[in-house]
Amino acid sequence: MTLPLTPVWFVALPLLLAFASPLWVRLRLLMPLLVGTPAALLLLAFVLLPEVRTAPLLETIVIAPPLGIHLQLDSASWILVALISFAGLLTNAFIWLADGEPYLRDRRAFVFLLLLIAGCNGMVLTGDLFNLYVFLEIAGVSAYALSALRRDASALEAGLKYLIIGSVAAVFFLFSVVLVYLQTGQLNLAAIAVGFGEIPGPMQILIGLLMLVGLGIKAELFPFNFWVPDIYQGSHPAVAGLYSGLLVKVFLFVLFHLVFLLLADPKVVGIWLMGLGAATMLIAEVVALRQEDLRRMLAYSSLGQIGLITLALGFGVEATTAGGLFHMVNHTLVKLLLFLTAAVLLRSFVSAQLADLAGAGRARPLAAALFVLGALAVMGLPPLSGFASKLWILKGFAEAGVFWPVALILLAALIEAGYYFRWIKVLYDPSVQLQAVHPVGRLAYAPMAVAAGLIILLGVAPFLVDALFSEGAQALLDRGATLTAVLGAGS
Amino acid sequence: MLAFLDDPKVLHGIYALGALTLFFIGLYGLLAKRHLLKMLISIAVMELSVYLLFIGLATSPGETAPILSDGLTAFTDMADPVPQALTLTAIVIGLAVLGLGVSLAIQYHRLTGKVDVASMTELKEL
Amino acid sequence: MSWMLRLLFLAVSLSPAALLMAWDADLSWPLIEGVRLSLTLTPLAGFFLVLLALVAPLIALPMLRRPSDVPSLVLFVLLLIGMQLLLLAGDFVSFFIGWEVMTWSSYLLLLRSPRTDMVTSQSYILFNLASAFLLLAGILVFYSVTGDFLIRAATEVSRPQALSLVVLFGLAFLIKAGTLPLHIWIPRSYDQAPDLFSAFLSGSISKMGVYGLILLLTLFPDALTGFAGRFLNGPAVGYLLAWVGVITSIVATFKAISQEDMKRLLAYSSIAQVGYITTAIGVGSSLALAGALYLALVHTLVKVLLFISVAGIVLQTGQRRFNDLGRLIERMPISFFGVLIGIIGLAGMPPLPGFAAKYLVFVSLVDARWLLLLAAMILASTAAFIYCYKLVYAPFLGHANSPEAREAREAPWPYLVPQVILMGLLVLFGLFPGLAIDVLIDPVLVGLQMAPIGSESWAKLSTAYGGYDGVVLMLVFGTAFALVTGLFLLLRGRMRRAGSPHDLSFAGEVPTAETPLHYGAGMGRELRRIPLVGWILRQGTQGFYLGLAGQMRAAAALLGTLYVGRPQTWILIAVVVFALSLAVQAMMGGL
Amino acid sequence: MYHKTQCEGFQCEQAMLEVPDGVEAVREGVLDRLIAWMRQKSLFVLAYGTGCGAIEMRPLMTSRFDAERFGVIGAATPRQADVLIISGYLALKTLRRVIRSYEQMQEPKYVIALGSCTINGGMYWDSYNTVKQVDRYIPVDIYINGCMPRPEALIEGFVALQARIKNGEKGGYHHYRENIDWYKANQRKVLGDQVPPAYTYDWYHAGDVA
Amino acid sequence: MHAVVDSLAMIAVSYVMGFLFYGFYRQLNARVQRRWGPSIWQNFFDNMKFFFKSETLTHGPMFFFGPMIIMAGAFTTVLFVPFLKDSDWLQGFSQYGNLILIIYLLVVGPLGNALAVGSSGNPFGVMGVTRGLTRLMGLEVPFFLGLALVMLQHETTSVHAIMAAQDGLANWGLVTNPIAFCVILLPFIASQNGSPFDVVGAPVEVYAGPRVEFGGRLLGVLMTQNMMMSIAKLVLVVDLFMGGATNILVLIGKAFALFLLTTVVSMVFPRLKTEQAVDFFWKVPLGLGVLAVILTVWLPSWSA
Repeated sequence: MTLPLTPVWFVALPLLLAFASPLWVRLRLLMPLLVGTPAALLLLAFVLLPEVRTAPLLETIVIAPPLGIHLQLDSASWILVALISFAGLLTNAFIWLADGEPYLRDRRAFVFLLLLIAGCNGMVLTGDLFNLYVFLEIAGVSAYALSALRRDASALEAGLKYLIIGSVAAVFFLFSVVLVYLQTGQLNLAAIAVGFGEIPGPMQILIGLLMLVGLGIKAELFPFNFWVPDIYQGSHPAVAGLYSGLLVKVFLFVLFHLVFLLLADPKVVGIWLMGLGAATMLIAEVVALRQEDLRRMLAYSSLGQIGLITLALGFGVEATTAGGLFHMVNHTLVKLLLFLTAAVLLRSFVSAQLADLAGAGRARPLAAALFVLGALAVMGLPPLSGFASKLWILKGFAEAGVFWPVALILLAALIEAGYYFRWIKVLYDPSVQLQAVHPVGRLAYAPMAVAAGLIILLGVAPFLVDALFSEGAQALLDRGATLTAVLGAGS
Repeated sequence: MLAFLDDPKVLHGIYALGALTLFFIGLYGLLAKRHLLKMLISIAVMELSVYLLFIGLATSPGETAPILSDGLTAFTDMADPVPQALTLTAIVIGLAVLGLGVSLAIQYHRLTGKVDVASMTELKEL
Repeated sequence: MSWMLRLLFLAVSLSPAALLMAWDADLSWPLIEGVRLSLTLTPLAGFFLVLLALVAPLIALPMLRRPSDVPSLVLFVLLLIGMQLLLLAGDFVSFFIGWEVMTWSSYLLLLRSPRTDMVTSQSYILFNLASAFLLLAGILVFYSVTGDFLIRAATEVSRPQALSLVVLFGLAFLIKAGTLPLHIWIPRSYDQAPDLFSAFLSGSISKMGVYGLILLLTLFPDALTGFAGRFLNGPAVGYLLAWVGVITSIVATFKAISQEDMKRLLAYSSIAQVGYITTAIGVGSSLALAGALYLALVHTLVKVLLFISVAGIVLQTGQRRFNDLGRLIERMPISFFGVLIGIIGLAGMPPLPGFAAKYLVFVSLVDARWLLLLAAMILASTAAFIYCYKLVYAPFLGHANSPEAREAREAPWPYLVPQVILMGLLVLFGLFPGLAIDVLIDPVLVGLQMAPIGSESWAKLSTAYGGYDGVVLMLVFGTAFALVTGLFLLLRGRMRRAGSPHDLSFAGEVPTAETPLHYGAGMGRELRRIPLVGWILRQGTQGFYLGLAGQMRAAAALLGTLYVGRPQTWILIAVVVFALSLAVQAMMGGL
Repeated sequence: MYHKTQCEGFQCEQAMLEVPDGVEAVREGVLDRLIAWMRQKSLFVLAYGTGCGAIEMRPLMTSRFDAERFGVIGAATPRQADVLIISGYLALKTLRRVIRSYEQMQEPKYVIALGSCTINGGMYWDSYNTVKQVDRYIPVDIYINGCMPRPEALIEGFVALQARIKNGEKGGYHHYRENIDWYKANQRKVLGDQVPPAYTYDWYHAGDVA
Repeated sequence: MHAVVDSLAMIAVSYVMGFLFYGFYRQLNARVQRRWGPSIWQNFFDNMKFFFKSETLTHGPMFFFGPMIIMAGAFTTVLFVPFLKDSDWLQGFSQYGNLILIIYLLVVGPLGNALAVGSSGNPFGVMGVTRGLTRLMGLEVPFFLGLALVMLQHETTSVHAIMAAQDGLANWGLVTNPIAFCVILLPFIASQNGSPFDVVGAPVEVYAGPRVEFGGRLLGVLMTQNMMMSIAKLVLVVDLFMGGATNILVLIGKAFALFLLTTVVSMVFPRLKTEQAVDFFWKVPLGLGVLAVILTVWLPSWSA
């Protein structure tokens, strides 16, 4: 039996494996499969890559026309899918190899992690608005549950808060889906895109704002992102790394995918999104200056980077979009690295407070060194990967002759340096002799080392992958091509 | 007397009004109540209002249920089946979320003895 | 660490020299779409590469002394790579990459010192990153004007563009060079950095700001004259820059005089020296640029020499404050000569090359008719004698003030070899002031399309305003010295060595070990009584920057309150924002 | 503290104190004579105002007496001085400083003792804390007696000193060096452990004060 | 050979001029104070007396070499100042030097000596050095500004060229650039250790001073260099402002006239504290210098 290699596996495989989890427990395959699934998906992504680069892959699982699940794998969504698989792989490998908290290694965690991957893949791939909602909720539910896995007061609090705010977001998003369907009678994104222009203006605005609130809460944009630090602080750092590295990226992608697809002229919305992005970035970076908890600090830093990506994507020029996509990848790598470092430090010293980590650099030299590497990369310092993408974004702005985002990005980077270097300094505080409380296995560093290696590799040789991002940006921006591909040349 | 209700516009108006009222009731509950379960219920109410709106506005008076049985073989004069299918799905999802939420709330209550969202202060800035 | 690795490290430290000798091609390396890194060696960069090639192995050698700090060595290698990239850059992206690698690796090296505190490290990295980001902003403006990243003269820029470019680049390089009022990160970090790394910071890294400033002149050949025309016989914008430089020198010099710590003194002296260089760059003529380059050369040699000597002292005594040292001349004679030669070079005394450099700058100032500037520069460079004297007196002369100073031993040989080499180089350049002109500086000037200074022979420094002959000067001085000493020894009579350091004419009193005889840290304190100096010493910019940091933290606290509310608050804000934007849209769209 | 000894004043050890004058010239040659001549033309004075004689020394430099025409001029520190003037009674506390200053002067050096107090204690002859005979502690080349001697007398003393220098006579400093043990013993007798360290005479190791 | 003889002659001339001028100064001073004063040779005797002290104390090698450096500096300075114009003699090595070099050479020696002072370990000596350096910081600014005006006037730093441009009384710097002369006059007096500004050396009265530990032959060396250095500075100012001299008598005459001027000025003023002196230099002579710059540089440039 040969299985056709189609995009549907990105959703189907994790779902299937997740639901068959009792079997894996019995077969003692839980951990290998936890790592193996994203690895297989990553492999699949690379197998599909040549095909995707020639033309977007479309797949429709017909239930009954017009009902059906449309999956669309183009160059842009390929980046996200590969990223999701890779991030899942790293986090899961860390969970396996670090041999740490048992609650992350049992069946529930397995199910939720795979569901999260499936949901994210689904969101990215789907060409159907309602399916988008469904996958959004799948990813959401698994995320709420992952937050609360530890089942102590803070984890439950994080889970509950996340659930409340996430549900509100989902309601708003569902509202907009309903309105879209009522207005156009279509759920296929391409079909909606064709009809969207005919919706009356006020309704367009209403739909747009509902979507913005719904996805904005999920994608952590400024006036809707106040929940983020609490959740990141309450969750296990590895899980928080998944949120920051994976979930938010997917929502951002969805947001911009919708913007670029539905609107004939994305510039109208783009300027507002850029404003939101700039506000997100600056406010988060400023607030991060005072954070004393490593996880909260990383949460704010994550917000700042999200703002930057929003700023870049909102501009809607190929260079900034490609840079933005590239930055998504880089930020995912970096945040995974940083959150996994945080996990190691948290386990070693039982606390993630600044005061308790003073001098950790000598007790855990490798973790601290990786933290430094991650910090340098997140600030976009060459020769690490953050620089290449930031340069790309900035270059895009410079080409267009728009300089206020450049100034804001650089200012934000400076503020960011203000707190990251404060942490680095404290980690290497020479006056404190810190002893690690719990041991951390050497293998735990393997996924971090992979991330670090990629950060360096992508920083030194970004030309290896830059074509991918250019193509991705073109795919994302080229509304006509997508419509043609989905609906056929006639429409 | 109620014939004016057969006018789709009026009916849709009433549906929309009702759904929105429900939505705002839910929103009010969400914003004003501090009990965790009440908040979850409010969210459920909000979701419900959206379902209601969807079903209500997608159906016009005179349409039958979109069920292919009893000799009906064509989709004529049937309500649009898609919203109903979607709503069913959404209800399932909503239920799942609600269930998760309630279970978390119960666990939280068992662990800390608190049900007040305002007293959830484990996570905060220093 | 095995000897293999040590050897490897030394080999890496020699890489700038190897690069200088072996470089003959242009390298190119794609980065991302539309950005190619290209490496090439211009004469100007070559000059600074020579400085780096001189300094790097000399600092690497003592760094290898056991027990060596492996992370430091790795970071030093990274730093060297970054600086070489910066110097070889043919385009702005590689320039920036080099700049940033230099910044963060030097920051991490700074952290290797146990003395670095939070304020120091933060001010170091924030100022340097601010410089880097200003540079990046400038690069992007440049890119938007010219359409690529190549470093070349920008000809078709409009005035506002050129102005913004010059301001952005200029600020970036002035921060790195540490001119007033952007200098505040320098004294702290030079003071608290690892002792050997301080030498590199002052000797090489600060020169990168100078390199940038000179590069700026090549980017905009009319940068100095283009905006406000000429003032007297020089560019008007340059006049402002020159005043900035000279005021930097004056203030830093007086601050240096009032320091109580060797490394802080040297740090302020670095600021002052770079201030001279800035002044010379402001003049912008061929003579002045030659002077600036010459000053950069001398300052590099001198500061590395001084910092290594000081590092040796700190290593052997564990003391760095003037009050805790003294009378090391008998204990550490070679270090003493290191510092002595160093301060002679620093003070710009003939016959060492510091004089040649200052001579060129003075002459260029006369040539530009900027006499007030000349007077101000003379003030700074004469006041510098006081701290130079303090630097040699307080550790080496006077009285030993701590048990460590009393029992110190000469610094180990890895510290002495670089000192001896540097002393030799300084004397060589002093003997042959034309050597540096002919070999190092004229190629740069030619590369910048300026008139070369030229020299009839290596021994002579000659300008249109006259010159001098280093060999004759040194010969006359040496002969006179030998003659005087010989004649003196011919005289009859007994030379008697004082029986004790306390055998002093002390108004009939008998000083003992308890008597405060060492006039170390207090030296120069009475300068405060001079109204102008007192006023200068009372000023400071630290308050401003601390205030800025405080305001940032207050803003962080204020905005942070948004993120600590209840879920209801978040939802309420979201709903209100939603409603408001709907309302705004409604009003704007006439819904 | 002052230790009273059996033998006090100029009764005892007379031989030690007597400097044979005029017979022992240091070296005789043209150069030596030239040097001696120039030496006597230039006398830098360290004026130690120990007592009331200080008042009489000051007018020496004024227009009225104008010692500068003899080449006599003040010196700031003992290192530069040729002549030490002890102007009046010498308390024990001052003696210590005087010895110290004297030892710091560079040879050839001369001492002029001013006033009766330096010769025999003068009006302080029975004071518990003054030195009666200065020349027991440091060698005196010229005594100028009187209580107090006028500046004219001081000039007279200078001229006499110049004459001795010109003749190439051995100065008191030779005597001090040759009899350092005796001087140091005397100093120790009155000063006890307050004797200033003899840095200048580093070859002198007698006793425990070196 | 010529160079050697010439150099020795220059050193001799400056030494003889030095002690004679200062002998004269002491006499004149005495006469002003209605005394007879010493003979004109008195400085020579003093100097020789010190040279023939039979004992000299040192505080280590550096203490010994300090006076040697300052003496070598004085010799070098003298040799780099051209004494005569249009002559083969008394030129030394002046064609290898320039005005700025000479000004710096004037400082080399004292700094070398400062090392010896520091090495003596006497805090009073070091205080004196600091005072000297402080005064130098004060006086150098207007002094150099005045000389810069001269350099600018002749567009060269070569003393030879400046001298050559001043043939005839009408072309003397004193006549063509009087304001520059006024600017340098007071700093020049200070650099000669003249009276209102002489607290540094404080020959007799103040214990603290750079020479507190020097005695014997080393002090003799210091005296000698001081006299020679003074002559070098006098000759330099003569070269710059009074057209130089064509023969030795003219040189002595002009230098003597200048010396008389500075002596007369310095004789009637009481002493200033160092800080007061510095403040004074930065107000009066420097203010005058700024005025001179405005008048002679800025105004012509703007009116042109």
